[in-house]
Amino acid sequence: MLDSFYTAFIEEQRYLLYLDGLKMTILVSVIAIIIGVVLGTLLALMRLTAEQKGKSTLLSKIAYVYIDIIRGTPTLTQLMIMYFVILKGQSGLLVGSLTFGLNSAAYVAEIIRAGIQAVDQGQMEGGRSLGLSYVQTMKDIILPQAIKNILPALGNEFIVLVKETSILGYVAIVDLTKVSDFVISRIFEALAPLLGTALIYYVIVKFLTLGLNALERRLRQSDRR
Amino acid sequence: MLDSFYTAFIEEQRYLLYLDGLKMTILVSVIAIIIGVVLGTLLALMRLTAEQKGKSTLLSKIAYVYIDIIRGTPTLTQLMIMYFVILKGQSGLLVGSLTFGLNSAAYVAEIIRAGIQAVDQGQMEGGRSLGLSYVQTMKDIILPQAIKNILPALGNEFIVLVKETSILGYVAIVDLTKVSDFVISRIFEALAPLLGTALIYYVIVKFLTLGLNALERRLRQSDRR
Amino acid sequence: AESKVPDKLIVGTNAEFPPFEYMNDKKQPEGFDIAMIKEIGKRMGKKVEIKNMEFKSLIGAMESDSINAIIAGMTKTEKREKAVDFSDSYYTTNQAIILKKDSKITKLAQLDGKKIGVQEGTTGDLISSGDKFGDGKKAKVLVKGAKVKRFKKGVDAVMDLKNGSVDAVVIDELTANEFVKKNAKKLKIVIDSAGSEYYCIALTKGNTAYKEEVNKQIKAIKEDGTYDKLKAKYIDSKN
Amino acid sequence: MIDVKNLHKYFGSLEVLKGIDCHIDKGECVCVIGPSGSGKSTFLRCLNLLETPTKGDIVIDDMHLTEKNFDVDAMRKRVGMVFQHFNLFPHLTILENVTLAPIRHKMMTEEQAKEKAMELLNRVGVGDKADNYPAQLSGGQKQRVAIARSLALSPEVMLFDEPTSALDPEMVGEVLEVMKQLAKEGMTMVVVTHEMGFAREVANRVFFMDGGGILEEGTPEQIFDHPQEERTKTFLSKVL
Amino acid sequence: MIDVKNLHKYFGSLEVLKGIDCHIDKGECVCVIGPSGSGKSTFLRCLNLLETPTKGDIVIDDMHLTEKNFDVDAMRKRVGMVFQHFNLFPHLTILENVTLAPIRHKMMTEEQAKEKAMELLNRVGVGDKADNYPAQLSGGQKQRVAIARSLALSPEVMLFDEPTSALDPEMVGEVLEVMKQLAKEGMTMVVVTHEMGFAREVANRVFFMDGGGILEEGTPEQIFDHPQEERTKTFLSKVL
Ligand SMILES: Nc1ncnc2c1ncn2[C@@H]1O[C@H](COP(=O)(O)OP(=O)(O)OP(=O)(O)O)[C@@H](O)[C@H]1O
Ligand SMILES: Nc1ncnc2c1ncn2[C@@H]1O[C@H](COP(=O)(O)OP(=O)(O)OP(=O)(O)O)[C@@H](O)[C@H]1O
Ligand SMILES: [Mg+2]
Ligand SMILES: [Mg+2]
Repeated sequence: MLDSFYTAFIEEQRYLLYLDGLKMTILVSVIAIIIGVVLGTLLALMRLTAEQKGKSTLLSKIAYVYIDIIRGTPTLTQLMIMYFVILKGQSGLLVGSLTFGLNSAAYVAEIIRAGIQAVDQGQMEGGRSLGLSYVQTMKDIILPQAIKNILPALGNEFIVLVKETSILGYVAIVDLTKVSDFVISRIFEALAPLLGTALIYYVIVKFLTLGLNALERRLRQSDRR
Repeated sequence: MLDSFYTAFIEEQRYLLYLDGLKMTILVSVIAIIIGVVLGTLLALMRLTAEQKGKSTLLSKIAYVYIDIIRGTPTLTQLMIMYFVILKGQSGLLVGSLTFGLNSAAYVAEIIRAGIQAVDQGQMEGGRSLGLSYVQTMKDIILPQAIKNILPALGNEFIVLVKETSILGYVAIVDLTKVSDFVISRIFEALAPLLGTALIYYVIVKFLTLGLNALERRLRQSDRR
Repeated sequence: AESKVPDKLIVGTNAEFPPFEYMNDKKQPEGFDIAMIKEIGKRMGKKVEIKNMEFKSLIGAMESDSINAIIAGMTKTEKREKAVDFSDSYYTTNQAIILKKDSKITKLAQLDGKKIGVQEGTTGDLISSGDKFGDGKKAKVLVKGAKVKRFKKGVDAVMDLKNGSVDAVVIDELTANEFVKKNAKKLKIVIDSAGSEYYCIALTKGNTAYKEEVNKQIKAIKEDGTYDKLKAKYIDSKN
Repeated sequence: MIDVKNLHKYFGSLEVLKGIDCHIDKGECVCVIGPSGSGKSTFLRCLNLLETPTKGDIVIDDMHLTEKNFDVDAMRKRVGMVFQHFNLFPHLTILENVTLAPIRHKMMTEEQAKEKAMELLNRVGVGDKADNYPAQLSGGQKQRVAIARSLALSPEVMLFDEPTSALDPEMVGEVLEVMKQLAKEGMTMVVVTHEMGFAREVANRVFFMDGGGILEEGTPEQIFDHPQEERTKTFLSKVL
Repeated sequence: MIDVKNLHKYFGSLEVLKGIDCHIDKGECVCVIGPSGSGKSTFLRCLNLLETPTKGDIVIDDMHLTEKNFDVDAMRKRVGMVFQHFNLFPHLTILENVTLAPIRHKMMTEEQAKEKAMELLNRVGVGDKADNYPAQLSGGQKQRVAIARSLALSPEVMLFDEPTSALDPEMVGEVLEVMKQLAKEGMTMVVVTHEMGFAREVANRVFFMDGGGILEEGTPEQIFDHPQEERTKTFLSKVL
């Protein structure tokens, strides 16, 4: 077994390959998370215009259809369409980040929407009754509180995202999983690269979780008595 | 375009293949959902023993480690290990259902745990103060209420599960995506099979969503005033 | 398509098929095929850009004009010819049957109705699935009624064979040799010449000028001894 | 009936009850008053082990609550509790709320349980709501249902934790009326309350708690009209 | 100052306000009492457009609230509101809670806003809590901060919706004291309350609401000691 691990990771400096794959996995994940959060927040606010008006609006409908379609179809299909149809010939990093960013935005939107709606109704009234506008209240009062409740679900989504980037290899983007595929095809042995790669993902996810937990603790400061 | 669709779905009775793949996708999903919910509930209750005792217990630790590892590693890796190492030589249906069932249980557990914890603390006290045991109170009072709040998140998890079964093809299990892969490799055309398959997934997910929404409405009956 | 030699060879490959193409330790595609196409490009006076992607995506990429050549150990078949043009053959290979040591199978025809593991979309897949195999009119069905399990990777099919879930794996001879070397105690190889096939370079459909130019260079490379040097360097050294 | 000796309760390192001693006779109605945070709820909750005492003894009738392996669930059938926020089960109808425990305890058949429940619901004046869900009731109605639900187990002692403080002022009266009736019928009751009028009229004794102990106790007249302690006086001056 | 004419409010098909007419003068303190569900909160919330009136007119000073394109946010700087549940912003310190709106409205610099906030916080007796978060305050302190927060915009009218009904009885007094002070200083106030003692002592006029209208109005003496309507009498008999 140890032998297999040597072959899979050390021999011929294969760890350099893994490092490169890891870089791609992390880069795509980070950019996708950023796109997802920004666009997701926007989509959430678009959907909430319906709550505010008491009936569905054009914006809320657009957001609804977008979320419905993205969540309703496999990411792999979205990736392929992006690679072969929409962004053909573009760099893997661009294709990957954009696909996963646009995909994640749909899930993030629903999480943020739920988080905003979970903030006590009275907070909006509190803000508005002081003459603050809807946007000001959202920005200064609702969102800062929502983020606390949102964070665990958002963390889940980030974790799923990181792991799901393992399908990037389908369109020839060399991420961590793709590297492990290469190595398997070189050394004609699957178990060691599989387990090793699983471990690396586990470590990434663990880091992410710890980071998010720390952030959550900081945000919960004002709850202390 | 219409031509491509004819080649991808009608020619050589390819729709029969798709039907077969669809059957596998649905069977695996349904069995996995059942396993996931049953085992997930169990795991959730195991983790909650810690709340009850005020410190972590053996059961809560076991559940924690299980959830941590399953959520921390890619499902694909789990599928491969299940297929090549644990259940070698078993039928694809068994391997698929079990892998996704065990995988989903980890996510379901966290959802159910959050749902149980969201039920007003007073409900447990209300039940206990009437001399009902912990288990009785959980079963008759807490879980029936938790299920209402859990359902949306659970629905999300089911949807993700259905779509994630698209990796079954990695171990030669012929699900919907595998059929589409097969057809692509024969007709040298990706777009039509991809779009067609995406549509089928979308319809499955839509059915699931509608069913869950109906269930949620029924459960919310006692909220009516 | 217009009949014109492109300014630059944009070559699709799938670098998971050693020794023909694989990622070297500098993370660049390398191998016999890669060396061939670079040599062809050099002689044509064109730049060569290699794009690495899934095998099954290659023809789609050609159709969407993302690439204008494929060199990926790809066999010329009737079906593929509907979508692309093929150059003259630059390499002949055999399909090998990998079996457990105790198996009594000796040729492809005996696989009728058996369970066969293959790598998705490869020649082994086509033969095992009962597709017609061979060039033009000589094409015929070699294996009938087999139950085919299609894996993303050859190594997985072999693992399945070791686990006893399939009766045989049909795969390229060179790859087969590697697998059997690793598992010499359990596995053996049978070669059936009925499964011989011809690797060709796939080129943009309908561009005859381009195809003729490539064929000319293949011929030249074979004649002046460069071909043998490349073969010795990449293929024979591995076996 | 109820005997409490040297009862201490810590939450972590915070000492919330600092040695409580008291005795309550069968049929007595005791009202517990005192400032917020003084430990009234904690004391009451110790009496049916919703909080586990850290030190000390509690004996109710023949039951030694602080002994090892004490059967908590059996005790709770004999010691009913009514909460500030009712804690009705929102997914069950009023009738099901009341019959659930007797049926689960196999104290009676479903038929009998329903009959008794209807009787109790009628007694507290919400018989016509039997098939409604809690969300359809007013606060006062909910609290009366909660009382009926406790009574369905025929308890020997009833504990009330601020049963009226989550109610609209109009509804306070109707709940106190039901409690007054209970006291008259001889139920042993311990009531944490801010309703001084009720305490004065119904209580046999009043405990004034402060800082985790019973600072002063006596008849309503003694406590309300002639308080001895300075703390009691300031508290009453703010509340009355 | 405040003129309400034929005010109607529907929630869907439910008519909650059925035509309210009233006039409130500058410097008056009006208390609104009545049973639960009678529309007291809805009426109050219409006065600063937290609910949009379905029909009728509201004029406050020179502002026609029910006109089209009316500048709601500008009005709300002049009409403050205090809620039953305080609605403090839990993620901001007490000081930030008070200074947020003045700073956002650019009514003063951050320095000036802080200065004024401290002055107000001291006035309501919670100056020492300026750097704490709301979760660290008692209910009474929270409500006093909420009042200071409203006052920071120097409003001309203050609306209170049951400002003391979520408070422990001990804390009711301190909040009413602050309100009493405000009334004395001549603030125009509309107060929905169940504190009859406060209404009697501080109000210039009392409105008794029932079933979506003002059933009876008058001085505290008229309403409390000589109510005319049967409904007023039953209500008062339950509450007093
Ligand atoms: N579960 C708990 N964990 C930690 N501290 C607690 C817990 N429950 C109560 N306390 C603390 O114990 C003290 C007494 O609380 P308790 O609820 O018994 O007071 P109370 O007299 O009932 O007050 P109130 O009138 O506000 O209900 C308070 O300081 C409270 O913060
Ligand atoms: N947003 C709303 N949607 C529908 N109905 C509402 C809404 N807000 C209030 N109502 C209804 O309007 C009526 C009057 O409510 P309102 O809150 O004004 O009463 P209130 O006099 O303030 O009662 P309370 O003393 O309980 O606060 C009630 O029947 C209530 O159910
Ligand atoms: Mg209490
Ligand atoms: Mg109200």
